Amino acid sequence: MSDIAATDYSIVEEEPPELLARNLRTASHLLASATAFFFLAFVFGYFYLRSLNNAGLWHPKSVSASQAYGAVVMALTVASAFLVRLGLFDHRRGRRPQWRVKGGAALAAGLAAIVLQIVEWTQIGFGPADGGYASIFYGWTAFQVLFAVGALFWLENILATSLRYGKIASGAPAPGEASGDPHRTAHDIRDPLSLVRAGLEAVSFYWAFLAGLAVLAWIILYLI
Amino acid sequence: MAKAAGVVAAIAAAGVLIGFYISGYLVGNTKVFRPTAQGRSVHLTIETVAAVGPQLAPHPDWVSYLVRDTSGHWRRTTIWTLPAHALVHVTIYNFDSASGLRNPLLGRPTGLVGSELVDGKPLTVLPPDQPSHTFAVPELGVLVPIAPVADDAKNTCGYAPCPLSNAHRTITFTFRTGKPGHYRWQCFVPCAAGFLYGFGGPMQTVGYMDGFLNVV
Amino acid sequence: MTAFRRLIGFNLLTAVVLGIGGWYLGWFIGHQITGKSLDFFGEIDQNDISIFLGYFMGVIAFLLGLGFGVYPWARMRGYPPSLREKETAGIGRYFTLCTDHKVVGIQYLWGIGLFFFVGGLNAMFIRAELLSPTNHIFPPGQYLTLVGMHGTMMMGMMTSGILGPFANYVVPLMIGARRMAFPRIEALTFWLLMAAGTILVTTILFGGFPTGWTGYEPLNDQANGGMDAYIAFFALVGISMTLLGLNLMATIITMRAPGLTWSRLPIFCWGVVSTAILMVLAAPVLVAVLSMAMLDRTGQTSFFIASAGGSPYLYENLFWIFGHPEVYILALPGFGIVLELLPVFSRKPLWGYRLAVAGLMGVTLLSWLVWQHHLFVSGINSDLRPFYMLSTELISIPTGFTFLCGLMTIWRGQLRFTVPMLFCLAWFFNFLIGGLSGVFLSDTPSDVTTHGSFFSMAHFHYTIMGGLVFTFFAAIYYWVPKMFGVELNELLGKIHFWLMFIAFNSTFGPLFAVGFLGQPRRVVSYPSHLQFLNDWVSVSAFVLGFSMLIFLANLVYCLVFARVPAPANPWASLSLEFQLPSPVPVHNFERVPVFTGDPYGYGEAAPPVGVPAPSPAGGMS
Amino acid sequence: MTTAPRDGVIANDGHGRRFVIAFIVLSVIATPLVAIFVGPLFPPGNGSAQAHEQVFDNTWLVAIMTPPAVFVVVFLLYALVSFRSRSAAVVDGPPIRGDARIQAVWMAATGIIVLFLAGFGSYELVQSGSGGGQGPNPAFTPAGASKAMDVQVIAQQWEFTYRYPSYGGVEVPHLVLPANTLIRLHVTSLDAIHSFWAYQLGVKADANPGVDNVAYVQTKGPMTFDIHCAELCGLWHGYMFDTGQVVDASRFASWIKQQRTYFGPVVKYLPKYSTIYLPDPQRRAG
Repeated sequence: MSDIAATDYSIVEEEPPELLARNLRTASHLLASATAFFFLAFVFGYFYLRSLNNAGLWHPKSVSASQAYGAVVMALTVASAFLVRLGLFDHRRGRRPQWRVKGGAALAAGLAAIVLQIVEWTQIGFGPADGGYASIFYGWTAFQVLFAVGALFWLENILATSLRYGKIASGAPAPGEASGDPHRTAHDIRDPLSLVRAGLEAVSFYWAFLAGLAVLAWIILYLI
Repeated sequence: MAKAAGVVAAIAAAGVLIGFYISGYLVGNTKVFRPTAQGRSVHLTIETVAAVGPQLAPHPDWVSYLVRDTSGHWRRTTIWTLPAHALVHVTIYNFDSASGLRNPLLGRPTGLVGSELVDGKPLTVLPPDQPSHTFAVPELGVLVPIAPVADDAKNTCGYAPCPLSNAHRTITFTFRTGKPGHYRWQCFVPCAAGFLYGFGGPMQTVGYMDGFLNVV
Repeated sequence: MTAFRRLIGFNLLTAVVLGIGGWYLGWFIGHQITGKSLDFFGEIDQNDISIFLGYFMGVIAFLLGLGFGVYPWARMRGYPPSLREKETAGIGRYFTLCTDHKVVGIQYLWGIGLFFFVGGLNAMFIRAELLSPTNHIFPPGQYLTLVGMHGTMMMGMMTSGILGPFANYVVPLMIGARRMAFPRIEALTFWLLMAAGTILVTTILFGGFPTGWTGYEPLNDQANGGMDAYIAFFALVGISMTLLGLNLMATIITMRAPGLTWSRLPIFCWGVVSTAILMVLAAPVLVAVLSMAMLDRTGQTSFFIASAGGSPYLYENLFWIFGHPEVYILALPGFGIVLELLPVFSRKPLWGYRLAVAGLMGVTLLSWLVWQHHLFVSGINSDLRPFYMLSTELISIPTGFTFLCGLMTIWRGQLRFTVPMLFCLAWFFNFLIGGLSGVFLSDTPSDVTTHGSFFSMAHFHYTIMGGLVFTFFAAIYYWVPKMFGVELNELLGKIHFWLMFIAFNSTFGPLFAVGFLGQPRRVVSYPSHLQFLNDWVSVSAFVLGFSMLIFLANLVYCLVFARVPAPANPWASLSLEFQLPSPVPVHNFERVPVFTGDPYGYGEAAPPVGVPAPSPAGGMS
Repeated sequence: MTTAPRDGVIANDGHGRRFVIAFIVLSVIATPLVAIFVGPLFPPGNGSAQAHEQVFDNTWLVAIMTPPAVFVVVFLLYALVSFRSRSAAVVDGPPIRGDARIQAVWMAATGIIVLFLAGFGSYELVQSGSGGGQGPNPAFTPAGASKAMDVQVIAQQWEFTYRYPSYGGVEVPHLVLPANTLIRLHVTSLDAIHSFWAYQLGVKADANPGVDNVAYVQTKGPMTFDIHCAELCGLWHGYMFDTGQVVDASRFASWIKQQRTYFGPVVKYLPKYSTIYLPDPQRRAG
């Protein structure tokens, strides 16, 4: 196959600036759908194994999850999602320093939830081998943590961009700063701040969705 | 010309890769063992060991059957060629302790000519907590539970091959091979420790606890 | 010096080296976590944690070696992203992270093709073994591994068989976009798939796996270390599928050119949308259920062990909640291809566009409601069987829409029997047989006999091979001249088609009879009175395999030796991708096209298709 | 839906009429032929009431599916011959974009066929359960099910064994059933998933660990039947087959007596008869 020589980029129109926001919004919705179906398997497993109660080992008496840890982990996740949402409102109103504070607090709350979840596993008094409920409990919380790590990484990216360009009113980095190639400047995002808003909208939706799942996990694993 | 050479090289490389790939699937075969027959009568001497050892297999901790070849060496092969309609006199030296049956029915010897002898005494049924293995050829109706070495026995065998000076039980029996065919034999005792239901690893790999009788 | 620099940069070579290193690191760490001293796996020389850690760290290292770490690292430090990477770097861009959707499409074509042939090779071995009613070539455990490898490789890899190469390549061209919505994720889906395929091949090093492509528990838990390769493979494929579907959906939703309304969208794009919906929603269920299986094998959980509070039914249910949408993930792109190509070669507009879309969407919806028809004799929910029987048979209504639209499109057309057209027409015949035989499986009383027999195996080969692989080849013959700018030989193509079509029917037709006569699936030994039929099938299968060699010969001959340049629009198609020069310029469109109609205006006075105002972009060589 | 001209308006040259006539004539000829000559060839024969029902069911299915198959094949053949392009240059066909009437007829026809198939299959299923495994609480039982004889099928890697709870719970390695009796098979497993397939009896029921999967079968006269495992269960799946027998009542009585004598010594070791057994999983635990 013959190689294509470099196209003259200057003749290529620029993409409409709102395209990235639309892409990210669509992607966050689709990602939330995929995540929902992922955890649906655990919800299904919970009720299915509970209804079968094979060998009487669905939920032996000795197995009980810590109410305190569960509630705190759930509350921290919800608080984190709420802070991100508040930060988004700040960003929409142009209060960028306030958003950065709230974003940082949300990141801290989310990390605290993850750490507490890990502490809970070590303190809980039963292991994954102790029947159906224990299996679901460990599987579900483990993947909850994994997804939370991913969402927090995304949040951190946006926060980092926001901090890096915090001092300027409209961010215009030096040409080629992102790609490290001054000849491909046409493909840098010219205005990183527009990126922050688009990413923030998306991550706020997704993180709120994960917080909703955390509430669901709390209800199913701890309450009923 | 360079193009043609490139294509030929690519075909050769693909051939080598495919050959390598096929060989990956063929390595599981063990060599066929053919005991010497006297007319319509064959003697087989087998031992069952708790751990096959690093000399004989890539999985030293797996349980296994071994067969004694004509020169008196223990070999790890479970594919045996036997004459049709012949009497097979089998001696099994068991060096393994009890694993226990999941289905107690399989403690009743069936399909034999005469009865199963454990250390010379006839056996009617082996209680389900006792068998360490069974020798079973379902298509011929042959089922032989194998009595265990006591847990507190001294001088137990570590890695195979196990000499007869180690603690062992001797099981002897005779069965008839029937018409020519390709019969599988296996162990029914969940003896593959560490696998779910005791039935993974050596229980699901030909060359350890499973094999074929090629009746010709 | 520059050549050396190129070798040590982010490319496939670095990735493979790092991947192997990562594998050993994971293997080592796994043994540190669960060494024999911990008595965790004390009695067996098999350490599943090591194998899984090896695979996952190997994949991560492999991706880092390809350059996937650069972007997250930059974003972590707050740098804004560059939209694209390595679009114009010569031949090397095919061996690294490249974000040009056309390069990814071609990468997919070769990558998927490679594993398709590995899967096909397994089928040849299976049929060689079944030449005789007793076991004679492969030991029974290795035979089961071959069966599982064939099924898993085909199901896992060919899921992206059309969406990977062709949707990635042509969807942006069809909808007038310059790129995919998420170019890096697009590249990620491809390289994940390649890592996954390699992992599956390594199963043989750990004793293979005995479960077939379904991986039923508790056999799954019982199996040798090779099972871990299956789980890692399918989980990675699931992640790749989710991301591929997500990316394609986002692209079609957000990046359509002005004027390209939903009712003007080419029908192939509708096929992609319907498939992508299923991919985004079904594949995560697969990843979840395999994660549970992995936890059962490594983490002591008991999701699927009845004696310990779990249930094998949980696996069966979750697997088929994914598994039935999965078979439509395989079939729907084929529907899209057939409906897309028939108007071109019948010289008529697509008949009943809305009905065709309704058919695709109807299948998408109904495919969620049928999974228990795989479990009609498993002993669950016997009172729900009439419902699942009904929902399964209801799927034939939207499938019938596709048939009607296809058939009515060729009615009164000016049919040109080109190679892609022949493959599309064969689809009607194959899918007809596949669909009608499916009725026997959906009807519970009849399913009692046919379930788990060679009948069901013949049925899904008619739908998947007849439905997907035939359209896969239709797409290859149709779009390769556009993708490579080189014509394929028509005579060799026709020989390939006829040999493949006849051998295919001669292979799988008799298997219906074999199943009806009582041969269960996945057996290494069968009753001797079935030997004649099995031998017939085996010989036909070898001819089928040979027809693939003719295809390969055609490909090599045309792409390496003949290199006849293809015209920009060899089929006189009105579709947008054929209005562009071959090969397509890097950024596809100099100006964003504006649509005024759909691309099916054959025979209409003023073709209502929105051809962009393209002067073929300058600077092309 | 569409405003394009209808098929007939373009050219009323009789293609449509010729095809419809060919389709109707061929369907009318082929359907009874298929039902009469192909139907009885269908498995699994006449070994039991359930097998007989399945043959009846299969015959109906293939008869119903004949007209759609004829439709597509005749349509394709007709179109490929009549509408092939005869010119070397690319010529466009008529721009027909749809026809609401044809669509409506098609939807109605496929809908009726599908609903009939589902209704027919449900009717056949509800009557007797059709020999399939129905789990611990069968929804569809044949008449007289309360008096059925219980036989337990125990699957294990890699052999089926059978227990007769009404004969002292004796367990035997081969299956023998009395003739002209309604049998309730309780299929269960001790390890992986298997599937008990008694081919000539028209019975298939998955054997799951910890599950009592019930299938009914009404035996007819004396016969032998093949038993296969129909669910991949590991290494010897392909060798997990056996032959069973249906014998008349007196022979069955003497056979079971003989078995109770032979397996007498082992009966005391068997666990108490239960519809399920939950063996120790022997996990790879520390």
